[in-house]
Amino acid sequence: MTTTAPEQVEAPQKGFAGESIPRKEDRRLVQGQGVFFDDVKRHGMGYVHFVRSPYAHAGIVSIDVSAAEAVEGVYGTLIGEEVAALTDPFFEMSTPPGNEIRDYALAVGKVRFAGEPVAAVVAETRELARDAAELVEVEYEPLDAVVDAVAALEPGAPVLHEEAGTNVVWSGTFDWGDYDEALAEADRVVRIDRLYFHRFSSTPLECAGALVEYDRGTEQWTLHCNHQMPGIGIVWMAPALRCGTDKLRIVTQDIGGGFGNKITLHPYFVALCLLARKLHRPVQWTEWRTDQHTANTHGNERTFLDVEVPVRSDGTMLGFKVRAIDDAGAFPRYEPLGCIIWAQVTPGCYRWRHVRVDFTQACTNKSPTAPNRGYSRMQQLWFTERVIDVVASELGLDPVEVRKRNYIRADEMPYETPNGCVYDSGDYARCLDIALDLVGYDKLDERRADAESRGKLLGLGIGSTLDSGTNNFGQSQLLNPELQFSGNNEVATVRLDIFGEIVVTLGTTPQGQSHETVASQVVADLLGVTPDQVHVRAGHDSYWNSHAGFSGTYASQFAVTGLEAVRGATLELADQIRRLAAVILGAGGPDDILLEEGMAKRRDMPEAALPFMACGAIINVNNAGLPPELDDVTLNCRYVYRPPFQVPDTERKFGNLTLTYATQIHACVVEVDPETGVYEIVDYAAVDDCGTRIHPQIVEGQVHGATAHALGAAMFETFPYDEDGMLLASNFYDYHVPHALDMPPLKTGFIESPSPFSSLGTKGMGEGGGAGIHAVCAALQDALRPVGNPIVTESHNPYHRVWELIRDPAASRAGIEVSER
Amino acid sequence: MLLSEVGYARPTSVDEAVRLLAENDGARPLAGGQTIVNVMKARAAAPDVLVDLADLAELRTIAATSDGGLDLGALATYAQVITSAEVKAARPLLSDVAAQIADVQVRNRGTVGGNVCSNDPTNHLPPLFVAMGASMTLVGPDGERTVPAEEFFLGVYMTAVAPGELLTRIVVPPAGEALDGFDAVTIGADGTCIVNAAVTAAGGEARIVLGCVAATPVLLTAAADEASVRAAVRGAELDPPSDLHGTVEYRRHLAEVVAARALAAAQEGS
Amino acid sequence: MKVEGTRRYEAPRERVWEVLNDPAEMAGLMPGVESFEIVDDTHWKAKVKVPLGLGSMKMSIDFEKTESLPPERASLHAKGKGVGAVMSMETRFDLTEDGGATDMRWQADVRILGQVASMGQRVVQPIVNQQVEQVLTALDERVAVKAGEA
Amino acid sequence: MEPVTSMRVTVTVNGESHERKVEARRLLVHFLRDDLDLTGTHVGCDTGNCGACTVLLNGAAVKSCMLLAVQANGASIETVESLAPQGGALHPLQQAFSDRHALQCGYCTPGMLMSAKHLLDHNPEPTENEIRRAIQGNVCRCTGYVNIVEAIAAAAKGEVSA
Repeated sequence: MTTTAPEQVEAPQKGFAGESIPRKEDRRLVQGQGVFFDDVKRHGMGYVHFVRSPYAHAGIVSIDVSAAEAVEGVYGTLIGEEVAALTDPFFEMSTPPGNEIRDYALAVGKVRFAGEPVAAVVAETRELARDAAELVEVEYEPLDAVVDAVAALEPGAPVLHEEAGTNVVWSGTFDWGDYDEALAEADRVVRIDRLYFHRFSSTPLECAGALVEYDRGTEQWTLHCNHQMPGIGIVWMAPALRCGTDKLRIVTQDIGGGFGNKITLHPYFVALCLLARKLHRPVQWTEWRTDQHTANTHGNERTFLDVEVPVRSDGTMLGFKVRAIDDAGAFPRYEPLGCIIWAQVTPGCYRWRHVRVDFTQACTNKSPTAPNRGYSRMQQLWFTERVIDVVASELGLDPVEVRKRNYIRADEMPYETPNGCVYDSGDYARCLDIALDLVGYDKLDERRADAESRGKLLGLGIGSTLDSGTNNFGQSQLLNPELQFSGNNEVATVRLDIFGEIVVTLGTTPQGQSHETVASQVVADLLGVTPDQVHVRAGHDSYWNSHAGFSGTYASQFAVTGLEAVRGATLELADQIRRLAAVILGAGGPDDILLEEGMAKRRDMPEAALPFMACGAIINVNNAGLPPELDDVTLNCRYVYRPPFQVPDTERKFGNLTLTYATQIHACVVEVDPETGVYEIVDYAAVDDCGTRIHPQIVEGQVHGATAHALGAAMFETFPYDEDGMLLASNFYDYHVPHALDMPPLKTGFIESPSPFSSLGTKGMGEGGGAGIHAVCAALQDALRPVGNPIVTESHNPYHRVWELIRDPAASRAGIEVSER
Repeated sequence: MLLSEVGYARPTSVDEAVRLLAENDGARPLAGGQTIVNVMKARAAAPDVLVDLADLAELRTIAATSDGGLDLGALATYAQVITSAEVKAARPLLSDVAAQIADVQVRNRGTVGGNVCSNDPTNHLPPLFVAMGASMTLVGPDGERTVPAEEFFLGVYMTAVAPGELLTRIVVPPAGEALDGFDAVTIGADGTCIVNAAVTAAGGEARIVLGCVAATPVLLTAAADEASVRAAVRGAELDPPSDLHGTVEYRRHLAEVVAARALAAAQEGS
Repeated sequence: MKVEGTRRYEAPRERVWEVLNDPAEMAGLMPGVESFEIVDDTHWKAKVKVPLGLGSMKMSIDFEKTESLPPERASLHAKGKGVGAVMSMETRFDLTEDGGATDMRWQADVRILGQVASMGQRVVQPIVNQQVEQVLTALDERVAVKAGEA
Repeated sequence: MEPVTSMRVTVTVNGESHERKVEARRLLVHFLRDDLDLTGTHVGCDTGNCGACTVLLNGAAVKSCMLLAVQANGASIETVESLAPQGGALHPLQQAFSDRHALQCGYCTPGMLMSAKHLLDHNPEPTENEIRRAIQGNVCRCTGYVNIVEAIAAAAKGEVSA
């Protein structure tokens, strides 16, 4: 184990933590008084419209903006040539030749996906900007497009980035345990030709955008935006803009959902910065839905080839081998991190000890990818779960029994995976039992018979999520040892102000995760006040000096990184208040002071109390004559939480990559109409274990939401492309997201396995979506057993694919083989 | 979002509307706007002038005809059709199907006239009106003419409504002995149709009308039994479009299934 | 998107060829042509406003005759630009004589790129078919007229 | 009247009359957000699917992105800003949404509330299915609708905290 536990793990506190208190955010949001980026206006601002490529792959011969600039009310334009002159390419994280890729704010020289911005026009109104954008003449020289990652790796495939000379972004092998030994020990080996995890995205309802101001005097930009990871955002943007990071002030307040889709907005934002500077006026850009679908980000698409699973006859899993091909789209941006993030959950929930993975990521002429709720782990977890069900099917074993036989047991926690990750706590078998109970597993046969009597096929499926939270960014060095990233951090500042106001600022950028509320619970308990008395500033502002390099809201980490920072700052503040009060009240020392009811009281004489208001006033405006031992008391405490990570071993690609692992086990019951392939989810349970819950209602809300994303992805949501690289689901007609009538009734359950690695016993959570995608796959496979026992090999199963499985089950089984050893 | 510049006029009479449509090249009527405004957002194919029919109250009425059929004003909204006592009495299926279209907000604005005039192949009402043998009343500068529903639909977004003409009413004959049925496979609950079918069966004969399998509704006739209906659909050699929601083969197969189910629904409903 | 078919014209092959080979004649067959300009023997341009029911799609189209084997075969490449759409079409016509009539085999490979292509295949496919059908019907009529003139 | 590309419109929004000159092409949602600065009404798509822009037009729930501002000339509109008087108590639906955690990011919430209001205005005692049908035109990407459905039911029954 490379992770050490904090010195003291506190028992769950009695107090506001653990209670579902009213959410602080709600009052403004239910009244339409939230401030989303598009609500921010400035005098004289111009609206930006991007001219986008209709081609998936083409050379840019020329761009003529003269007609657009001649339109009255048009303030100006920006094209790739200017961008190339004024900025440097964005930092690339891969090793050569993948790091040769040159990515700019606008297309330079050629376009690599349909929808890629090639120019920008700024005008007095939104409509006029679009009118003028239509007048920009771009001459293209069309090139062949490649839209499949496997094909992109074939010799002779069109190459997207000539600088790299290949479509490979990153490639490497991972070899943990002794795979050959596992093969030798196996009774059977199950082979699966191909499993495929499809491309989709969580499509936050609010699209991306920003209002950007440039101050010529200070050479500073202010971005009122919805970037969800400003810490890393400015690391991309500042070097590109050839400025220091403090020249980029990022401001967010309310963000209409993120799900990872708002992490890689830097190309657009750099274009806006250039325009604001060039045109001497604030510029505003709102991305529309079609833009978001075609040219923001998608989740990673992954093909698993040549899967080999050595097992014992009783279903004990010994190991697996797989060749994974990941599709990064046209530009890597956050990639190739996805080539390692999956390894946080290498064996899923299972006791696989011997693993060999050959992983390659390729560029294709499609929208770039970025972290999408469950980033990179969702694909891996789906893979492990699919393997479990395929093996169970082929060995004639009960999938529930196979799971229980192979689950990592509660008594094995903390559990070190074959690649050195440490699963902190959890009880998968118990979660599964609760889930099965919720969907009436004991009555399954009766329900099958009942469905059959109505001409339907009923099936049950199980899925799991390990929501690994609090990344060790050192895992990036497993991809590229030259990278100078490791560890993680988050910041909070807690201050006692003049009139006793408790003011909390966070480094995070919540998009619905209720950080104001949850932070206030933690602060209230530590200071002996109520959450109402804690003012948590909404959103993020770099001017608050309450952020660090990894600040943001992503990767299920607030309940650990965010709350540890809040707790650290609050404890420091509490200590300062005690020290001050001890002096003022003449107590023996800080330990003799008790904080309760908004006052610092002497333990021995509670009527001797100093209200917080007095504390704030003394330090801030009435501080003459204070003794020197209070010189460092500011009542303004900033704390940076840094998780106890080591740099992983880059030789063995071994080490702990995340701090906590929340669990979700889902059970799904489907009914299939065998004549049409139409199916309905008739029962659904999600059981969550995210350690100690600070606000159960919020946790449950995250479980609901993640499940909806999963069911949408399983049934409706997909981003397919035609052979010319045109996206076929560019709006909510073709990209059908679940509506209220589409969602089955959800049953939820929970257990709490406190994390030994966080002070509050919490684990980051919120990305549990992957479980549902698999639960649907497994339920379909179970339901279709009576009609030829087809195997579900893809993560997305719309009605027509289910019909194909029924029509030709043999086709789905063609790539499956079991050999005796 | 963000429409191209467009002219706008809001006539107060049908005559004025027709004049505006006839006199302005590229003019299109604006009824509920639930299709055309969306199409305009993409800017690819946009009208030059919108003639807003909002003030033509006489086109908003739903009335029973003397023979027990329905006289639907083109501007009657889905919401009106859903709650109309006349519709429920004469052809209740029309009301049931209108309730499946999109969502409350769209049903509050969208009109029966707009549904047939836009003729998106996935629309619900074109197959239904063809099955029921409805007829469309068109008013143009030269007066009024009537077009049977089965001759009304000419292509995607194309109908018998000529430039300068306006659809004013849709007349649905009385059901008499006829039984109406509808079935569809949709993308999610009440979502866009993947394939739909309307059936009107009378005297042992079924008029089967398939939607989403061609640019216009496909009308077939067969004896009103499942085997005959299925055989008729199979024999129609459909060449449906394929997209991410259904392949050619899937739509062809669904056409047969939903036709049979629409017939069953018609017969069960009796 | 490939569409193909055969047509029979009750006219000699030369008549059909004349229409097919004359840019001005072809321009007359296309729906919604607003202006037309012949650049040289093998290149011409058109601005069209294709009526599509709910509105009209404006496009500027460049044509290039890529193959001409009188009176048997002609191939044409067309590239059109409109708002949110790029159209590219390769067409080929093969004419064979059958007594006094002419059989034409035609094929067209139409590619629609840009936002419009992403907006619903179920609509784009039938619309392309409709447009091709319109051109061929107009060609029918024009050939009949030509045959009558001859 | 001959076609015009811009005109003066008078619209009553939340009880207050507004007169503005607008281009015929301006969508009602942009008129509300940009011209009247009523930014509670949101935009989540460009095809009329998501319902974030739902407002009441003469009492009927409509998507303000599928309506031109000129079409609303003479009409009365209610937006989310009308639900609770400034500084006053929340509307029972607003309170129920907060009580039941029916919102996370809050972006769909204004439209969702207006659809829910439309429902309860016409059907004070809806069943669960009726509630789901009533918000079928409103997409939420955060909640899976579970708590939204519960909140609307609670508001209908008056089960909201004070």
